[in-house]
Amino acid sequence: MSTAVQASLPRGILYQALLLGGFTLLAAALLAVADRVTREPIALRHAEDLNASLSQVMPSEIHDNDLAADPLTLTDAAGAPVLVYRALRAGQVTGVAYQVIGNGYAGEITLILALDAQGQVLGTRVLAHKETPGLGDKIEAAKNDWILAFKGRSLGDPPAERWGVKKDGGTFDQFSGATITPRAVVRAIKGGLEFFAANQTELLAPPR
Amino acid sequence: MYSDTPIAGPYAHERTSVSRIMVLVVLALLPATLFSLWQFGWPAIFLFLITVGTCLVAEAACLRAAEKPLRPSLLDGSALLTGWLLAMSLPPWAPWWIGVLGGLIAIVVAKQVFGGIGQNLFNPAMVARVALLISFPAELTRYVAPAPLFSPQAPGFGEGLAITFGLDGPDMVTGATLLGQVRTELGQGHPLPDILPGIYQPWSDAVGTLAGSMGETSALLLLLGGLFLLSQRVITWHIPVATIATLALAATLMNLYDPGHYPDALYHLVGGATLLAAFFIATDPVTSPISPRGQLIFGAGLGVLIYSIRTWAAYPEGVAFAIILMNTCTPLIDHYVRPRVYGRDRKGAPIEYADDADAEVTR
Amino acid sequence: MIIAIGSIALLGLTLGGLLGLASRYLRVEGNPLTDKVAALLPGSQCGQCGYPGCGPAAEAIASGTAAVTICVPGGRAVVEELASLLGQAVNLAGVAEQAPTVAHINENLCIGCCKCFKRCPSDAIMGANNMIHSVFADACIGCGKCFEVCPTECIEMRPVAATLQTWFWPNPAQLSA
Amino acid sequence: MGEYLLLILGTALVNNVLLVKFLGLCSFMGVSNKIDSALGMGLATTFVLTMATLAGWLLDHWLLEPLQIGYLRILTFILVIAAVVTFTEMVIRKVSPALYQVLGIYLPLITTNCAVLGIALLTSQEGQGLFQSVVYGFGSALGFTLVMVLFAGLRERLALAQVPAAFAGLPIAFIVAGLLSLGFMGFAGLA
Amino acid sequence: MTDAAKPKPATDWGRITRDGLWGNNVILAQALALCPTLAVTSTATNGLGMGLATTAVLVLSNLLVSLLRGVITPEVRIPVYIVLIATLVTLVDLGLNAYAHELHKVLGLFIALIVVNCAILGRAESFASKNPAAASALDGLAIGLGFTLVLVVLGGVREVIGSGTLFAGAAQLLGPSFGFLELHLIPDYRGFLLAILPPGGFLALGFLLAGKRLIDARAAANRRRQASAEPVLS
Amino acid sequence: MKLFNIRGGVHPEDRKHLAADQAIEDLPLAPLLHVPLQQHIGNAATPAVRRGQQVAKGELLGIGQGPISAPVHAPTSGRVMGIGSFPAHHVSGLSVRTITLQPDGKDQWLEGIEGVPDPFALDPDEIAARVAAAGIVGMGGATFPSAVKLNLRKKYRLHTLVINGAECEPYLTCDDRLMREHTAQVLDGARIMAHALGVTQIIIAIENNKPQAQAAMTGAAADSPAVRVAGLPMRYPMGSEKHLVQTLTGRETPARGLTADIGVVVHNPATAFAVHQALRLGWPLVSRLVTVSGGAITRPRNLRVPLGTPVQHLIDYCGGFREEPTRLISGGPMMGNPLPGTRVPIVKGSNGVLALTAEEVNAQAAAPCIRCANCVAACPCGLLPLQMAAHARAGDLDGTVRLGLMDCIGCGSCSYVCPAHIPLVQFFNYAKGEMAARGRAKQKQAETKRLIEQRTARIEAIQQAKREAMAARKRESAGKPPAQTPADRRAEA
Ligand SMILES: Cc1cc2nc3c(=O)[nH]c(=O)nc-3n(C[C@H](O)[C@H](O)[C@H](O)COP(=O)(O)O)c2cc1C
Ligand SMILES: Cc1cc2nc3c(=O)[nH]c(=O)nc-3n(C[C@H](O)[C@H](O)[C@H](O)COP(=O)(O)O)c2cc1C
Ligand SMILES: Cc1cc2nc3c(=O)[nH]c(=O)nc-3n(C[C@H](O)[C@H](O)[C@H](O)COP(=O)(O)O)c2cc1C
Ligand SMILES: Cc1cc2nc3c(=O)[nH]c(=O)nc-3n(C[C@H](O)[C@H](O)[C@H](O)CO)c2cc1C
Ligand code: SF4
Ligand code: SF4
Ligand code: SF4
Ligand code: SF4
Ligand code: FES
Repeated sequence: MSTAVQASLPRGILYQALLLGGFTLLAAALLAVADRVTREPIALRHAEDLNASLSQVMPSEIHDNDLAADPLTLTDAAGAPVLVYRALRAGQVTGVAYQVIGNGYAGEITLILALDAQGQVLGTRVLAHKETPGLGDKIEAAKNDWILAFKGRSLGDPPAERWGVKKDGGTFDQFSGATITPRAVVRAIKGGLEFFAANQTELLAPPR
Repeated sequence: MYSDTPIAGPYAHERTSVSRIMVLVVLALLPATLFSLWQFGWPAIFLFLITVGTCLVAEAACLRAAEKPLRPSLLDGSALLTGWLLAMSLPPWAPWWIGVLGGLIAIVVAKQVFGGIGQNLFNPAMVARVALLISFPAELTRYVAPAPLFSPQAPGFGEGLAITFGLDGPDMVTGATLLGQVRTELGQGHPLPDILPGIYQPWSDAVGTLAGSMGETSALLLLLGGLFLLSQRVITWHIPVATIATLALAATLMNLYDPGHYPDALYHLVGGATLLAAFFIATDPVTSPISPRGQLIFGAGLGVLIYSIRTWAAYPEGVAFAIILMNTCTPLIDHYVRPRVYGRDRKGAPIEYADDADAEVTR
Repeated sequence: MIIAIGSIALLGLTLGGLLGLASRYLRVEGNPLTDKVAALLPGSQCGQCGYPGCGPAAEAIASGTAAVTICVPGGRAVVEELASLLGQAVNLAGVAEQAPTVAHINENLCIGCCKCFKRCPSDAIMGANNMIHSVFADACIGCGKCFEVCPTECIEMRPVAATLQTWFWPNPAQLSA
Repeated sequence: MGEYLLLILGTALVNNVLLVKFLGLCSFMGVSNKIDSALGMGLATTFVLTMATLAGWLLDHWLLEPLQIGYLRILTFILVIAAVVTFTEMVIRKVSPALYQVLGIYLPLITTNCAVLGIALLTSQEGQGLFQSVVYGFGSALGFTLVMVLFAGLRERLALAQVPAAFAGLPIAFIVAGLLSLGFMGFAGLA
Repeated sequence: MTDAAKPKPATDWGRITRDGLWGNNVILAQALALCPTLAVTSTATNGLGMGLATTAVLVLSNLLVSLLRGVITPEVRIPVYIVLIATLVTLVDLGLNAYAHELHKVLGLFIALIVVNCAILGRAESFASKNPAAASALDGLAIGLGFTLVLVVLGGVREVIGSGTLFAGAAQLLGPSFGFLELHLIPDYRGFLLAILPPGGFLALGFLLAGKRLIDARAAANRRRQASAEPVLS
Repeated sequence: MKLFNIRGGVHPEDRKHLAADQAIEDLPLAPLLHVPLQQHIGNAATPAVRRGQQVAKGELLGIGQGPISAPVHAPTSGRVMGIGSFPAHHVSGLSVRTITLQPDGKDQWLEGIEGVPDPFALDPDEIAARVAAAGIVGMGGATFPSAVKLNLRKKYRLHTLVINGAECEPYLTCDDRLMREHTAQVLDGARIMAHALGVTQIIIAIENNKPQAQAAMTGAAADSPAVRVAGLPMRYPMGSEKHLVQTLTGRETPARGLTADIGVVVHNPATAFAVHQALRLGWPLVSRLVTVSGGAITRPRNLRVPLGTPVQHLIDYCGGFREEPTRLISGGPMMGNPLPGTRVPIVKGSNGVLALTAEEVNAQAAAPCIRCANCVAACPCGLLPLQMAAHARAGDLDGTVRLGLMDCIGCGSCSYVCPAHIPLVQFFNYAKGEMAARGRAKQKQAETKRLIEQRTARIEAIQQAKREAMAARKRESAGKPPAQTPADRRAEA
């Protein structure tokens, strides 16, 4: 009597296992195919994303290369890696772009900063932030022109002690009721400029 | 006299009612309110009237929609008090629509959808305040320095109208509250000793001559009102004492640990809405625990949360959030913390006396 | 790629096997709830719930196919107990609290046919052939079965009258409503 | 140590799974009528979620990445979660029938609780270390339990309140959840 | 599957559709699939995208489960269903990532979570495993559209209150032909942020549910009135 | 004497001045007396007389049934007019079996009634038996047969008898007057009870608003060290025996227990007085003191009332109503109950008849609970009245019980302080009644189940017998041998 149960037991389990295994096999195979098909478009989309944000800060006139291609990896003062995208024209570096991070009111503010070979700001945009909507989010280009004011600035313009918001005796506007966010952005950009100054040679060295 | 449906006793009753309690709370708030209205002038008076008025109208409308009788609920004074406390927690020169929206949120979303007085789980005034704060941070963090009514720098009646109703009024000299300013400066890495002297004297803050919402100004008058409520036995000491003691303790400990970054206890007590919360808001009976021990836990939790949010979170003042968060805990506290039932031990088992061998004879 | 697919399939195979094993070892025999539910039901087998008796009703309730509110004679109390046993929240507003009734036989009309006697599930009716029958009120569960069969319609279902011992204060919530 | 404490604080309070990340809401609404069942559900989820983040990390680093088959992540994760849940059930039943009484009925529900898969996927997305992942999962689960229990308390009181008919039951529960989440916004920036 | 469990001939198309869209709506009536509902509805467009993606998965999973119902044993049915659904979802995920990238970015994690969207497994269990393929597919479609409907309404409400627009970004997400959907209702609107923040999601859904209650109650009252009026008419 | 604190309680206006200075008066006989057969907790008495029978004062009218019951006696001499249903002294307005007596005006005691010269020489059992025969029940309101309490010594080790002269209910002054005017008799009754209980220590506990009673008792007890008089602080419900004992001893009575669990038995002064009369004079309980008071009564009085006297008769004697009362109450305003009318008779447990004005009652429409927790602070039993009421309102009686419904003494402190005027006590009364009804239903269900099973078994047995008979008949007609038993079969194999 008990043997009957034991006899049916392994068979049942084997069937379950094969059933689930079979389905997983089919599923995995199907997905592998789908992955093959979509891998390329997805990679393309990601590249487009990157290009889109880079092209916002990097004027198209100054380069003839694919900005996203062949980025350079450096380390900043704190030892963290920095991915640098380079604009090339005729093999010469005409501009660089990299991310800088500021410490805003509610968390990190991630910006992309593009400089020309002289260290002048070509453009900067906020990629991600957690600032208060309605207060700190005026740093987004879509909401306010404030961020455009950095264009053309460099480490010496304004002079270092005026690289701050007006409230701290600096050059740049703050928003009424929200000083922390602009202050953080100004600081981050200033930091980015200093990074450029410190690593100028590597940055501008033409790629091999 | 001999009704068919018998009504059980007792057939005597203390001379008390819900509206009497609410009136006492209003009385206790009156000195601080009048003082603040005087401090902030016409715009504050307009905002106050708008907020309270909206609350009353919203209450009436909801009662009408729910087909409930208007008079008992409208006259019990709870909507008045909600509007009053909401107005006291807003920047005094906020535009009119802040008051209207706040009143609607407080009465409709936080009170009437729950079924009206006594049924709500969260403090309506604080829900409205928090909802406004996260929706309109700019309007809710714009404060003005006091300019007593009829003083030269105070806006006149017409100017007041313009400020509240957003006509082309004079440019406001806006500033942040004490807590806001200190948080900003600390965030900049300035140590406290550099910050405080210019902007803070315990005495002026206690009297109430700093920028802030109406309920943040005069700590002394609020304390007076709170003591009045205690004396009238409208509230018990447990929540205010526990709140104040915990906040003071936390502040003192952190201040001892690093005086450069953490202000002392007095700063936390007179600054911000601590006293308003401790005596008038945390004690809202509907949303606080019912047992004395539960109330102590509630107050202590409130103190810890107020301190933590003020010190480490993104907002300079944490009273409203802390109140809502502790309101959340109230049912749990009431569930787990109950008075000991007569004749039972804390676990609910009947008491047994160890020495009762002699009291109970062999069975 | 083959390796990838293969390893995932293997994962599925293994898990499938294990799940099969698990389900084999963890099979629940019968529904232990049924007995608990049956214990709570009145047991009068009256069929007012639409099931042939309390046993099938208990099975249906335990397996979730019947609502906890089906048993009419059980009233609110049974509904509440069932709900708490099954961890359900029920809206008791829908469960009308039936006033309990007991059967009463009009002695002038009774012809002693014994039909009610045979139907009564709780032996609450006393009598013999061609004798006037009477109801032992303490044992009558008010199921109304005798009421249905009496050829002379001499049985009346009377609400149980309150006495000083059974009277209690009305629910104030219902008074105000 | 302090870093992990902050991580727990951050996942439990600041970025609460239920109130901020919006994961696991169906069990949140479904099993929060009673404080005791909410607590049971919370504890069971805590266990499974912690195990799932662990298993997810291992799968990610030992199987998916070496073989470069990230696109099979969802498939493998969900399989493993289903298995973890079933085995948890089996083990608890064998080892401690008493605990099974408490947690048993909630375990099957967890398979379809998207907090488990969601958190496992999130940690794998953030590329944290093993221990960090597990702490992340544990902290999230703690936040889940906390909010479940608080919400159950509120709902127990709601059950006694005289809520208007149009709002009684689920609608008011959602409104309460909204206000609860409003309160939790106060934790923003804490960690 | 034994004979006893043969599907009931419940292919009442109208009823399936009505139930899925309104009467037995996943969100409003069953309170399932809540996570995506709240997480992605800060705009109507997002809601629409999520709803359509889920609908696709629902229809396919219902169809497949129904077709396979003879093969699958009860012991492993849940894992098998999950594998099925996971596969479909991954396909949708890959597809969106490749061909509707913007939408993919917004919906993010929640595409993956369609797997555990309780509604899908729920329909597989309670409907597809007992009914023929066509009915199952229709059920999936009805349920999915009901879900989409609520998502769009909820997203719309939150969007209008929160930022004063409707279907913002529709062109970007769904293709230029959807541009006509975009509306800027209130030009100088300040934005009532609460509505698009997490608490606003819960609150809006709460009020939406209450709204459904009121509509149902009114419909029931109407029906009663008609029923009582009929004898007089006839 | 050192006193201990109790939790909660309230301070209602005592309004004792209305009747406190009115000396006890004998109420003249009413034209008809209605003596209910149930005036106590327990089984009703059964009639011992017939219609038309002439009875003497003190003659047995009804015989107590079982251990928890009490007999009733004729309050005066006269003729039994009938035995039937008559409105009971009870809120419900229901009727109860009542003996109607027409006094002959002679008020003649039954021949041969006489007391015991030295009760202290009697066996405790004998004292209890006499108390039982005299129909004495607790006069403090509970109307529990006193003899049962006197027998507690058999199960508990007792050390103290407390005479509960708290009289913490507003308006009521009859215990006060009794202790002032019949000091010696009350003390004697207490000593007899102490003897019966086998305890030496007697504490006479009197609230501080009755200084004359305290003084009288102290004077009378001066010579006996075993008797002490305790002055209680004024706080309602000081008279609740569990709280009284806690005040005196610092010990709480265990839940669901008796004060006897901690060695104390509590009796009312009127009970002591009745015991004195029963033992010294042989008189059964046929009259009691009733305070007639309240703002709507023209002349508040303390009356000695023959049991069975209609309430209307008392009111008329006190000059009728000064104004139409809002409430007509039996007992005190806190724990008393409304009377269904003025026809109902005075019974053993009636210590007061109050006609209260609207101003005194201060009733208002109930508003929603604002959770002010006044009720929690007022509850002397540590309960959460608002929660219990909310559960009862929501129909969750089990929740109410879990919160301690059965530990509620129904004192009304919670309702008294509730600013929302919620009828909390009524919720609890309803819930307690409903729980009791459910208990009865359950009992009945169990009983029915048993009956049904019996019936099923019986029917099965009958059918079995029929089948066997049928089989037997078949066999006989077929002429086959009887069926084999299994044993036979085995033997064959
Ligand atoms: C709810 C809330 C949100 C805030 N959000 C921001 C923000 O996003 N950016 C910011 O700089 N300050 C923010 N603040 C900080 C205050 O506005 C602070 O007072 C201000 O930054 C100080 O600047 P001020 O010197 O211009 O007043 C916020 C404050 C509150 C209460
Ligand atoms: C503002 C205030 C603070 C008090 N603080 C305390 C205290 O910390 N501890 C204390 O035992 N009593 C304190 N009291 C005295 C209380 O009123 C008293 O202890 C209370 O009445 C005891 O009653 P309870 O046991 O019901 O709480 C305080 C009173 C007031 C008005
Ligand atoms: C709230 C409450 C108040 C009471 N007040 C008195 C009282 O004032 N005097 C009294 O004799 N009994 C009072 N009782 C009844 C006593 O608890 C107890 O039953 C009685 O003293 C026992 O004596 P007896 O059996 O002689 O009546 C009260 C009971 C309760 C529950
Ligand atoms: C001591 C006390 C404090 C109160 N505090 C508040 C409050 O902070 N906010 C509020 O809306 N209502 C308050 N109320 C009024 C009332 O309780 C409130 O409207 C209810 O929450 C509505 O159900 C208070 C009432 C009292 C007696
Ligand atoms: S209605 Fe109740 S008592 Fe009657 S058969 Fe059904 S379950 Fe049994
Ligand atoms: S069925 Fe009717 S007539 Fe027949 S015995 Fe019963 S009561 Fe009498
Ligand atoms: S006293 Fe009345 S209003 Fe106050 S908590 Fe108790 S029941 Fe509620
Ligand atoms: S009636 Fe009951 S609940 Fe109310 S105070 Fe008295 S003991 Fe407490
Ligand atoms: S969708 Fe149901 S739990 Fe997340």
